[in-house]
Amino acid sequence: MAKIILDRLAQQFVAGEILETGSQHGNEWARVAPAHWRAVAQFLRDDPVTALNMFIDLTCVDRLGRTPRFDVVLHLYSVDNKHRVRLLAGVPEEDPSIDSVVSLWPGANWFEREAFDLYGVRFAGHPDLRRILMYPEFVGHPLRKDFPKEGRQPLLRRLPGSVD
Amino acid sequence: MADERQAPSAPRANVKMVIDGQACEFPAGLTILEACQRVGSKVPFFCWHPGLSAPAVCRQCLVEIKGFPKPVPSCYTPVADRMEVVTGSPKVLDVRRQMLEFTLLNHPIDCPICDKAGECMLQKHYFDWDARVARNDGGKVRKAKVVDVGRHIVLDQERCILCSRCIRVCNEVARQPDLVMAFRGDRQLLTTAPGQRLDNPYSLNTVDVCPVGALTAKDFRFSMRAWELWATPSVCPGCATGCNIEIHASRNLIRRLVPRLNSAVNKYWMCDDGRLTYKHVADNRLAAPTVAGAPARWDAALAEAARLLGQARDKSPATLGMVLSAQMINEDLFAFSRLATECLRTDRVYLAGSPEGWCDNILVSADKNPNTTGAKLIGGPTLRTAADLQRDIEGRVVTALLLVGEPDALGPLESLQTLVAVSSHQNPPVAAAQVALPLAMWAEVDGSFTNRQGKVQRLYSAIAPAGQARPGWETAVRLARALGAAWTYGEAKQVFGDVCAKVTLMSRADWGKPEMPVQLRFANSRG
Amino acid sequence: MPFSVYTSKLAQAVNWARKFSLFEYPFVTACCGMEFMALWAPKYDIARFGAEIPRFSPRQADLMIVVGTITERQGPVLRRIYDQMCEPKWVIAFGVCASTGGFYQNYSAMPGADQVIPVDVYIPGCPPRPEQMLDALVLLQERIQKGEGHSQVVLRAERGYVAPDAAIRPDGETKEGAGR
Amino acid sequence: MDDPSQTARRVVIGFGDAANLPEADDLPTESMPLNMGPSHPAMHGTVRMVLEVEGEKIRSVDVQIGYLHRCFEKEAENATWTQIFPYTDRLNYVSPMLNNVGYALAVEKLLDIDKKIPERAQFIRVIVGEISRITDHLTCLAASAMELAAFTVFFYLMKAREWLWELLEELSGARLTHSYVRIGGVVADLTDDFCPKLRDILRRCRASIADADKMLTSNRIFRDRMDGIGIITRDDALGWGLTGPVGRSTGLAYDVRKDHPYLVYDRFDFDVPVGSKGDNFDRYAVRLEEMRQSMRILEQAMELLPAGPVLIDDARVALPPKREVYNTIESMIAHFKLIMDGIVVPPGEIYSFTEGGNGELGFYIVSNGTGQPWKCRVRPPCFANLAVLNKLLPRLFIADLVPTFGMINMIGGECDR
Repeated sequence: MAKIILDRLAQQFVAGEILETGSQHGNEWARVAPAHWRAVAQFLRDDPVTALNMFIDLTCVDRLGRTPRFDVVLHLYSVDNKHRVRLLAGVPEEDPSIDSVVSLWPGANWFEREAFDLYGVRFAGHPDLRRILMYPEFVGHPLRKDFPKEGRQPLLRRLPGSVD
Repeated sequence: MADERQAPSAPRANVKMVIDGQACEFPAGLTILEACQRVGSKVPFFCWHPGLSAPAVCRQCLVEIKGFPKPVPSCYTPVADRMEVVTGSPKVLDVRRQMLEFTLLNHPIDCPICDKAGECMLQKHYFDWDARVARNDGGKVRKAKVVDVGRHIVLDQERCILCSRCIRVCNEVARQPDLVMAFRGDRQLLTTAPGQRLDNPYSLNTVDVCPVGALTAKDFRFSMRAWELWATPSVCPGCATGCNIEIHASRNLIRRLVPRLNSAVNKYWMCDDGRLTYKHVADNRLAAPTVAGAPARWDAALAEAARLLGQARDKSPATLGMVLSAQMINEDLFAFSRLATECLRTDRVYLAGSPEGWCDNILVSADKNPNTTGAKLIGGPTLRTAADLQRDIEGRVVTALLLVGEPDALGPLESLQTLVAVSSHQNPPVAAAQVALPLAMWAEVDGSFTNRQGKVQRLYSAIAPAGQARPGWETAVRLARALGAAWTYGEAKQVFGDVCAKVTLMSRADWGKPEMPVQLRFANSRG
Repeated sequence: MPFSVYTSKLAQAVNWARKFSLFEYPFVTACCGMEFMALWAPKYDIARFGAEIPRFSPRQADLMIVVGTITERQGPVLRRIYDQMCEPKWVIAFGVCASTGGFYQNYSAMPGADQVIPVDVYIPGCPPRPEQMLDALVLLQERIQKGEGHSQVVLRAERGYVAPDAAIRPDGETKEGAGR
Repeated sequence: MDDPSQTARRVVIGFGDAANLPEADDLPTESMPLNMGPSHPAMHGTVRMVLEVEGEKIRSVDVQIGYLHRCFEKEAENATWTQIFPYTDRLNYVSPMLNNVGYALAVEKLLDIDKKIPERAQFIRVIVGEISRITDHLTCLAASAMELAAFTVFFYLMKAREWLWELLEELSGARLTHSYVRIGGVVADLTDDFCPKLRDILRRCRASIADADKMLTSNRIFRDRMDGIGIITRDDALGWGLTGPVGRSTGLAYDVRKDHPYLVYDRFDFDVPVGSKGDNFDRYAVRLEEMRQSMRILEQAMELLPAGPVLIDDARVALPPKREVYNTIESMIAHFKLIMDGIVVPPGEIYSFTEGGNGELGFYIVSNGTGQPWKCRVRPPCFANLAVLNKLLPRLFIADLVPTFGMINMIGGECDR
């Protein structure tokens, strides 16, 4: 069913814009060139055939050792057609930034803040890109693979004799 | 392994055959097993080892060949023209299962107390190829569980699956036949040859090749479970050979060293002495900077050191010397020799190191320093020897000394007016020094050694430096800045880049890709 | 001497009064709060122990119950609220997270509330059963009766809290400070 | 607010110029920052709201979360696939079973064994899941009612939750954090007298829910604070990704159990309640009705419950029986590999979604073919639901914040993870 989406993308966009598409375990996914991230998302939302008008999830994957290192992952759903799609866009480690989709789905606001907080991916055009889960004083992006699991950064001096 | 790096159809290929319906070419003389590995069709094995001969005793590698009446051991049979091999036919799988069932029949239920559990080939093959419940839970043949066969090794004869790998290691690698099989049938057991003990200098390799927990190292057994270890690639600091190793560490402590394949240097092996070099890392370390024997903060100690050295330099650079050690990594050597020439303006750079030791024509070399070649390349022709150093100290030619690393023999230190030591361990020079700065060791830093063949080999940081110890090049940079130079090194990689640029013979060396430590439980079982 | 005897009796009387009129401040953060609700609910009625009235203003409470995981971000909040409570005050750590961090040993979870405030009674369990809380309450009451105040001792020992002196990058771009 | 005309107005007050007197709404006031939380009595869950208020009116709000960030993902990336279940328990700790099930389904899809799960196990998963859904809504309503000063209702609903918890405790050994589901099925079969007990409990729950219904739905104070407060439109629901009761209250009839049936939900006859106005009362009513629907599902499930195994028969996924483990080397090895190396999940990516207590609970899992996940992302429903407060709260009164927040039902463990 959701094959419709991939076909539609194939019709609408050229190879340089949609890099790769596939389907696994019943999930349809398309890898998008970061430059066309927002355009593709907007098309999928507004196109009457796909009508992926519901924002589901936006996150990031750190594929350490691969270039580009990060993937921004967006999940969309169509309430009317009952199909969904996963969009991925590679983001390099040197300049981890990509267009924001907050203007398309206001719900993306917090999800993009979280991706920035935990992975350090910057979203161009985001209204206020602050940390959301970690505190502002925190240094680094903890969900990156090279961030130590127990890299605590206390805000408060420990009591004497307390063992960490 | 090494073979897999070559393309499946090498130019000298001249045997055309079919493996699992896939047509391919191989050089004659290759065994079917190796051929299968090249084309990526999986065949299990216990007794075969890429670095040893193949006796075909375990019968795990059986494959079916069109026209042959029964399955043949692929580790033993050479490839031939127009051969059609099937590795996964029901018949083959069934035969392998039966063999495996035989192997498991008398295997003790030891996994919870077995050192090999987690990296055991028996576990792996059973789980990958069989994974069926047992058809018998009757009694098992009992054998000796603790046999002290050698200086480093304990043998559990119950666990042994009689693959004879260890015997071949002794015969073919150490060239010293210590182990033999005795008796027949289910009484058969591994033991030492009459009047022999497993005491050859490569005995611990038998522990690596043992597919099960029959042979265990006294040094490692019961100290850590295998799957808890984190593996980091590195190079053995034991001698100038530079065997490629994996550091197995947990909770910031090195637990053991195991050899890593490098067909150009050490193949699959390393010597017993090399394996125990790790003990030095956690032993009697200099944890914090000291000024006049008392612990001090880094910046204070650095300032004091810079002051002393600057004083000595301004008095007369000719009497100011620097001692480097052939135990240090290339980056440290380079940074410090640059410090000597640019900041201390002295050419009195001496190279010290551990004294010569025993050697053989297998792996062990007499030079017990891992980086003599690198030190000589970086130090250049003006590099002076430890003998010069002793003479100069006794002759009062040198009155101020910056001591880096751990030289073995120095002259009478009390004759020195200024002594600054950058050392990894507590030792007499440190005690005598006005300022001592802790130095991170080979297992704690990113760096490189240049072995006796001139190969530049990477070290990766496996554990955090002891106490407040810092890499040598970093200390050098901070000293240089304190002495007024503006160096911009931020990480070892940049220093290495300069080394390659300056030292012509290392110009083609490569820093290599970053390696994260991997936990063994999530790496594939080895063996 | 009669004087000293008299005062000790007074102390006992005061302690007796205190132990049966504990006004709790539930510092509820996480899962354990679900069990804590059950504590007030009909079956395990904490009112039977004279500690049924939650005071959501720390200034009116003398027993702080730390319920659930304390994160590094939560630490200063916890400490400030604790400082606002009037002495004598006691603390119960409800659940392993509040006691040791439990199985959350990572960059965000604090390994136990006792890293920043003194704790009198620790309750194991993830989450603890309400009965355990009642048991802990009785334990604390015995302590109060005896006049032992572990937290007071620690209070005297420690310095109070300060802001981290580590330099902080507003953009949070560098990995410095995240030591292995 | 130093507009001279305003000050002039203030002067004339009391001089009979009634016509120009300002309305109560546009009384000139100084706006004032007000901080609520992170530890506030009227906030179940630790969240901090920095409000800017004009008198009683909220002008703007900045909702700050993260006070319960326990690094679910980082912990998951350092655990085996099976070790993650306890962490999922503590995501939405009001309905742990639903998280267990959601996570198990995701991994099973990656393993391609989702079709091979024994039918009895699937029914049991539905049963425990729906029980969890009921406890979830019970807790939500109880807490909100308490915050609106209806303490009696709190007692009624807590009592009902207690019964259900005791039943789950008999089943799993834990009152709250069950870790009852396993990859490939569930850890143990139902207790012998589970179904009769559950029937009895459902009967009693119905009664106390009816009581709560009577006490709230027709309660003037309650209605005044719920009706028409915090209205969300269907378009908002789409744009903000609102699911579950919050989304359905806006008339968006999206329920994963109906639209993308998983497990055996397609065999049950149940309705998806939707709201009409999308205000607080609709969210309350939807939850109330959902509990009744869940009870319907439970009764049907108990009717249709088939016999059979409750764990998949696959030595590479399910642990062998203990007797075998202790007495045969084969099963010992299997047990060892499963515990130490973990279940080896083939490389791949999956986004698997189920209907959690608060809405679409998604697991986006990336496996690189080892015994632990490369990434295990949770799509937390109430993270999205809570975000909408930033749009909802302005122009409400401070008093409206409490019921609105209560009806969003933010669960710290799930929102901050």
